[in-house]
Amino acid sequence: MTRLGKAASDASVAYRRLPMVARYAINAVLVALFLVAGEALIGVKVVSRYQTGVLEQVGIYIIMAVSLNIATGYLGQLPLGHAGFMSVGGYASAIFITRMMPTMGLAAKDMATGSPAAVALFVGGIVFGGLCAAVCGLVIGIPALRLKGDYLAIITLGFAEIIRVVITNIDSVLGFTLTGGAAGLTGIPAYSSFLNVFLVVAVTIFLIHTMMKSRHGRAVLAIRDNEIAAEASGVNTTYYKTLAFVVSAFFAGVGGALYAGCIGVMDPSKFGFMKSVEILVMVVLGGMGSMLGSVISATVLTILPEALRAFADYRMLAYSIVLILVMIFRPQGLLGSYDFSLSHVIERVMNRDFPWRRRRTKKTTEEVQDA
Amino acid sequence: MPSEKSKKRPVLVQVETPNLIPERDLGTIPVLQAEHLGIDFGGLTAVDDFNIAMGHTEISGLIGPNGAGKTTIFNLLTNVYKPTRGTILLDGYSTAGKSVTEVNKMGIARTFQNIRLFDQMTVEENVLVGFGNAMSTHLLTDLLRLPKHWRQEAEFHEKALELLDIFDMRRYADARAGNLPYGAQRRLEILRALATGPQVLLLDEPAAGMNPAETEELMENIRQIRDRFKIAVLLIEHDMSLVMGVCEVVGVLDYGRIIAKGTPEQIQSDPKVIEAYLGKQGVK
Amino acid sequence: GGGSDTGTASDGGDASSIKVGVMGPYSGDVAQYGLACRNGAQLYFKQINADGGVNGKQIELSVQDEKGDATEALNVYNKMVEDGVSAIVGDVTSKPTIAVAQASVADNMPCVTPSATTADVISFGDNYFRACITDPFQGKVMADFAAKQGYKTVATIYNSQGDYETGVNGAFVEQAAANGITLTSEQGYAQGATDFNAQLTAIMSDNPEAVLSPNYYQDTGKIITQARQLGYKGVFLGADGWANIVGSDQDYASPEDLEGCFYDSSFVASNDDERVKKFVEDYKAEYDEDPTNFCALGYDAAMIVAAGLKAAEEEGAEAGSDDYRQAVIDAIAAGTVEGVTGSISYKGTGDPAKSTLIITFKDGAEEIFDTISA
Amino acid sequence: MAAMLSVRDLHVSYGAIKAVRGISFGIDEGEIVTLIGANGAGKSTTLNTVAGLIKAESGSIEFRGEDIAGVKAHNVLKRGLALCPEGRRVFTHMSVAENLEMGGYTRSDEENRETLAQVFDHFPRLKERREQQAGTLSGGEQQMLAMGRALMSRPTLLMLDEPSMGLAPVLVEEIFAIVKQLNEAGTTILLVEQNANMALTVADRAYVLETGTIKKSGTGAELLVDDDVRKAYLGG
Amino acid sequence: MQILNGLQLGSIYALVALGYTMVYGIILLLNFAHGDIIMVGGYLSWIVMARLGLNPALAVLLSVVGCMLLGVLIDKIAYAPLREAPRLSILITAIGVSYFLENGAQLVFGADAKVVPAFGDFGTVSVGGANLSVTALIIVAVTIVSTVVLTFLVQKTKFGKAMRAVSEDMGAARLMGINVNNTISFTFAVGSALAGIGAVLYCMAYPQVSPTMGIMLGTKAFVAAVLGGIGSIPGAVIGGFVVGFAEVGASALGLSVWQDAVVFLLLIIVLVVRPTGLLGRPMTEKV
Ligand SMILES: Nc1ncnc2c1ncn2[C@@H]1O[C@H](COP(=O)(O)OP(=O)(O)OP(=O)(O)O)[C@@H](O)[C@H]1O
Ligand SMILES: Nc1ncnc2c1ncn2[C@@H]1O[C@H](COP(=O)(O)OP(=O)(O)OP(=O)(O)O)[C@@H](O)[C@H]1O
Ligand SMILES: [Mg+2]
Ligand SMILES: [Mg+2]
Repeated sequence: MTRLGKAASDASVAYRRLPMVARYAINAVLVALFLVAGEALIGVKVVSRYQTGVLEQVGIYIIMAVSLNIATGYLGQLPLGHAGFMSVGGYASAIFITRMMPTMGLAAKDMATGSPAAVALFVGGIVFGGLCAAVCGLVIGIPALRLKGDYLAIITLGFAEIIRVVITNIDSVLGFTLTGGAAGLTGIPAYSSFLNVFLVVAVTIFLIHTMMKSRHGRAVLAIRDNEIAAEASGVNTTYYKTLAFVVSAFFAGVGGALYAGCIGVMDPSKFGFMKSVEILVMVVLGGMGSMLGSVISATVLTILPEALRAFADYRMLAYSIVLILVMIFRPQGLLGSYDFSLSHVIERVMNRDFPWRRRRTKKTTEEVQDA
Repeated sequence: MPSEKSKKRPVLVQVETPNLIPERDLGTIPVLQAEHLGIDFGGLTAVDDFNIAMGHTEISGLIGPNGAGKTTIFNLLTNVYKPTRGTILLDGYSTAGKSVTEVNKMGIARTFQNIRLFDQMTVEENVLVGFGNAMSTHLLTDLLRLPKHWRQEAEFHEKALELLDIFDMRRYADARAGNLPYGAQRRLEILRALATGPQVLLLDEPAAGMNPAETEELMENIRQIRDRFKIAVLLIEHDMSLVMGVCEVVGVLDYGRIIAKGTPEQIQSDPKVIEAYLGKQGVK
Repeated sequence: GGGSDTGTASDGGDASSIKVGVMGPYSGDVAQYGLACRNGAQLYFKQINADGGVNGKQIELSVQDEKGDATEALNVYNKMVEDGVSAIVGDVTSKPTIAVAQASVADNMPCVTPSATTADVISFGDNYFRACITDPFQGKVMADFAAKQGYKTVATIYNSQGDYETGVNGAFVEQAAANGITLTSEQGYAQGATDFNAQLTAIMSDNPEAVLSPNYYQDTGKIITQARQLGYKGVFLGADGWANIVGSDQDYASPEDLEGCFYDSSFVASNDDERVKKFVEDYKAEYDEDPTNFCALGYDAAMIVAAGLKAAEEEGAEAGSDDYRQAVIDAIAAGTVEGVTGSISYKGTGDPAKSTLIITFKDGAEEIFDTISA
Repeated sequence: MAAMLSVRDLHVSYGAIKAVRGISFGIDEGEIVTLIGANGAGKSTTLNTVAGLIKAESGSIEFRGEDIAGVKAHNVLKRGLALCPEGRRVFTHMSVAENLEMGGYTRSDEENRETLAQVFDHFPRLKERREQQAGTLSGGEQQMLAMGRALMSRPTLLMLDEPSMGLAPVLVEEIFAIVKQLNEAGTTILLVEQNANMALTVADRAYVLETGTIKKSGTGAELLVDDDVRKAYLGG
Repeated sequence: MQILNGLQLGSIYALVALGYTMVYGIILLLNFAHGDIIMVGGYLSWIVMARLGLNPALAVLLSVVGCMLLGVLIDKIAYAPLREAPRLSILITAIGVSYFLENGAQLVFGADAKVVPAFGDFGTVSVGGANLSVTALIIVAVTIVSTVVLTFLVQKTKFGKAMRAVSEDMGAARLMGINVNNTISFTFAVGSALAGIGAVLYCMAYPQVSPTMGIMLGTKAFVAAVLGGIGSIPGAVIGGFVVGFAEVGASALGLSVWQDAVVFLLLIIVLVVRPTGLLGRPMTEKV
């Protein structure tokens, strides 16, 4: 009885594909070009210092948004405590780096030089920050992931608030100086630069991409689409939910680590609920589950308040109106769940498969539907 | 432990046997055996004293009026509900205390009465999720895109397409599962269940919403699946043409209890069954 | 008003003007302090421009909002540096100020914060000054004052998530112990809390003679009102966050409830001092409201900056150059300014040596109880 | 006599997908009319549009001489047109009794008491389970509830979308018997069915829908013996 | 003494939590703007009494009616166009509305807190030797009455049942002849009127209003609603009291610095033990 869809399978054979190595090579070259060009433009001051600063924040919020997108867009949960992980990562990394500097014979200004020791410490610091956040993610995830929907949202919110209260109070309770308490942690060396922020962005995006395009990522997506069916299909839902949550927390911690190195001050009160919401807005506005969407909207929403400076007192009002209007007119987010793949575009060009020539192909899909 | 065994069990090996007769009562352990299974919801006894023993390549049917407890039995067999009473043995191993996932890994796969696909994923990805039981790459291997990752992806890409061919669905491989026509969705659910490498396949109303022509084709496919993979199939259905056409044994459930058991012919002429379930029309 | 009334960026402005940055939170939940500082600073620069400017040059302001956020404060700072400001009045609250302070060291940018009281702020480089006194200093002043008043038992209630409140509270507790005063209880509360009954009930179980509320006037208003409702009759002590608690157009606590309480501050609108009187008049004329402590500090910070600029101009340094900035810093560090919050001079650090007023409430009005000289 | 419901050149789209492409049909007072067709033919879309749940792109829908295209669903119901939707859509967290009560939302309590008794006559199982949460009913029980709920509004034209889906044979028979009964009691019925055999048997007239257009029409008996129809929909 | 403190605080949380629960119950929206509606209610009271010097009764009236209208208006403008959209989109819109109200209020009224004059001189009564504030007693009483009225409205009236039907399946509700938009508007009206009452009670107890006052109050009440089981009316009230007593209790035990942590920890413990809150209905999905 099995009739092979002959025409259809022929078509898929004829469609020319890029080899995987070429795909990765193209992307790697583009990233390298972007970094080199960026550095050069900053070097000759075409990109000003103010713009560089804003760009670094853009990079940090890209990491925050794509990491939250793992839990929100891919796992389908609604965590409202992402800022908590960010603060843990920031504090952990800042404390680690400041404490290690004397041991490694580095001064604050050496962190910007790019010497091997500084680079090692930088990497160690952000990984340490990420790991601390991941541990918190694990501690939070185990009870939280037993809950569904909005209950999960609120429990993560609760944990983040607890993290904040703990960071604010442990110094006075334990009687030593670690977090700086309510006064904040100050004097953090400026270890984040345009180059290393965007290197970390590239690595983060690469790792999230490779995770999602693998059996592990598919398991996570399956849970989002239908948890009961995923369980019945052999997906260990507890494990994969926790994994997605922990990975999300890890990268949030990395983002926080870069933040600390960029701003130089950690203020516990800034990592409350509103910061989590700000990051969530980026993800939803970009389109849930779309990495490019997260990247674009993190970029736009970080630049927007700066761009709206001209409106002075009205800028936050304008910001909120933009938010409402975008949602009313693009409820699925800017990009929906569309994700951009340069390789696919190249393949299309290779196959002369352009939108204006697609009418014919479209008709065939319609026929398929009618069948 | 069966779960370890089943982890290593290669999926979807086509077993070459000329003999396709169900091996009931051949002295081997039944692949699925349930004894005195029962569950209560509050005051309601949804299933009571349910017994079944299935041979390794048997196709059995479960019919009964609406609300008789058929779906509930599937939920018990897959540990979605914890039984109030009774035991379930798969290939001789008890499934008591196992999670739904573990039961699937042990070898029971199912479809759902109300279709549950991974709507936003492609058809191929749906099948690949099922293949997760057989894939073995470590997270780091995948993250760093080591050669093993590529080998495995390529291997299972082929396997998925082969599986889709069973229902002539290769052309849909890149379509979003949620966009498929209804009938194709039902079939995809079956394929996903197959991909998990089961010994027993449970189908809950696979022909619901299909017209007679489609139903006939489905019937053929179910036989074919059993023959190729040598697995047991237990199905729930209200469409008598399917039940009578494909099942070797049929059990009839009413108010949570089995009221009749036997070959389709025996069932069809059982007055109890006609009264409770088939009605005059059902006997055609 | 406000916003970015900057012209196009050019190093140091053109020959006839000097560019100065004014930053602070003008939106968000600490906007009232930022706006008050901004109003004060703008008033001073307006007056000096009307008087012919500095060395004949007009002061041109770049006013930027940072929402009370360190990140935005850094952005604003970078923007100002690019716009070629010669000095900055700001920032207002502690954490953003620290972020700016850390970044400004490398530029040696002269900055005067009207109001960032955390000890750290001026510790990163010689270019940062403040117009106000510090949290720890205030805590110490009030603890000494408590001892002088002869209180034997005190309690405190403070916002445990605020750097200002914890700063004052910590120093007070320490100094009170040193002065032999018994601390009966120390109660914290969370940012944004409105109900203090639980903490006050706990405090009142020991019936201390005085209670320190080193919080801002809105919280303190609620605390005192609730305490009086609960029947507490003792004295409340506070710090300069209290300024504005009565007067202006509304009272945050009723004058009866405040009768006989004390706080320290460097400014009170009812001061008889001639300079203060003139400032209050000018401010009212400009903005149609009473100036607060923050307005006065903004005004003084602007005055300090202007004095520095004047010296640099007179020295003939080239606008926008390193020398120019150093000249401004040197002039501020060496000079003395007669501000509306007192006579301000710097003795080797960015902390001012200035006198402090102890203010009390009598018959429903604020009045100076004592002046503690520097 | 003018048709009770007449649909002319109806077009309906979901975004880019054209689900219904210019269909016209009519139902006379007292008739049972059925729409049959494969999955995705546009049957449900047609019913939902008539009921006011979906907006038509173009075309007219006249009910008792009044154009109801674009009238909101809750106002369509008030004119005596009820839809028992595909997939049951009972209120899962409400009890059976409350579901039925919602069915009679536009009616007075007194009327509801009477209708409820009739509904319980048709579906004794619902009476047994009146306090059970509807979400825990079996598929068949939910279908009965959905039909009972639609009847509570005492419609003059009842539209049923695949009422026999997922039901035991004996119940399918019962449902069709009820359909006939209701019709005899004066309710006009528009029936959409996958079970073409049964549908054509009870129907006075039938339309065959294919990819959004009407391919064939005739009396139930005619289509039952039509070769094309037999091949495509009757499995013979 | 501490018990009355807990009751008073808990009552206000409970009243605000009721508003969250109402709106959540019908369109599954965590209405982030709810706290800000209370803020607007507070400013309305302030305008009537402090600016215009009018009667407190008028302030109560204007606050309640004003909030009600505002709630309905927000629904019509910002939420109604998104009825069919993914839930998260409406959530983001709600956040946008919340920002809008906060920043708008700041532009109109300034950033600084305004002092709301007393609604009346209620004094204290002494019961069994303890001096109880009449204000606190009024607050508790109003909350109890509101809860009873609301429970009756939702459980017993036809309109209440229509609300539940809409919350389950809007399409099916339409087919029953229910005007979905009116039902949702009505829910917003009731929920926002509760916010108005909450605003008045809040101003009686803590007579200051500021543009950002809704954030903390909203968050706490939100926690209360979830703790009690969001969507459940008695749950919201119980949740409100639990949060109120937890805060007061933490301070009484000398843990005032950890007050927030205690509340959230309690929340977590409750949710771990009962994943849908104290009175939430279990989320069973028939397989
Ligand atoms: N979670 C539950 N809680 C309470 N009752 C339940 C639950 N699940 C099922 N039931 C009840 O158990 C009985 C059997 O339901 P089940 O779904 O197994 O029926 P079924 O035989 O599959 O019927 P159908 O053919 O209509 O699908 C029904 O009366 C149903 O109401
Ligand atoms: N909400 C929707 N969004 C997009 N497309 C839809 C939607 N609902 C239906 N469609 C599409 O419209 C077409 C007609 O669907 P409809 O549900 O009316 O068919 P039907 O004849 O009722 O089929 P079935 O027998 O499966 O119920 C199909 O191609 C379907 O995929
Ligand atoms: Mg079933
Ligand atoms: Mg349909």
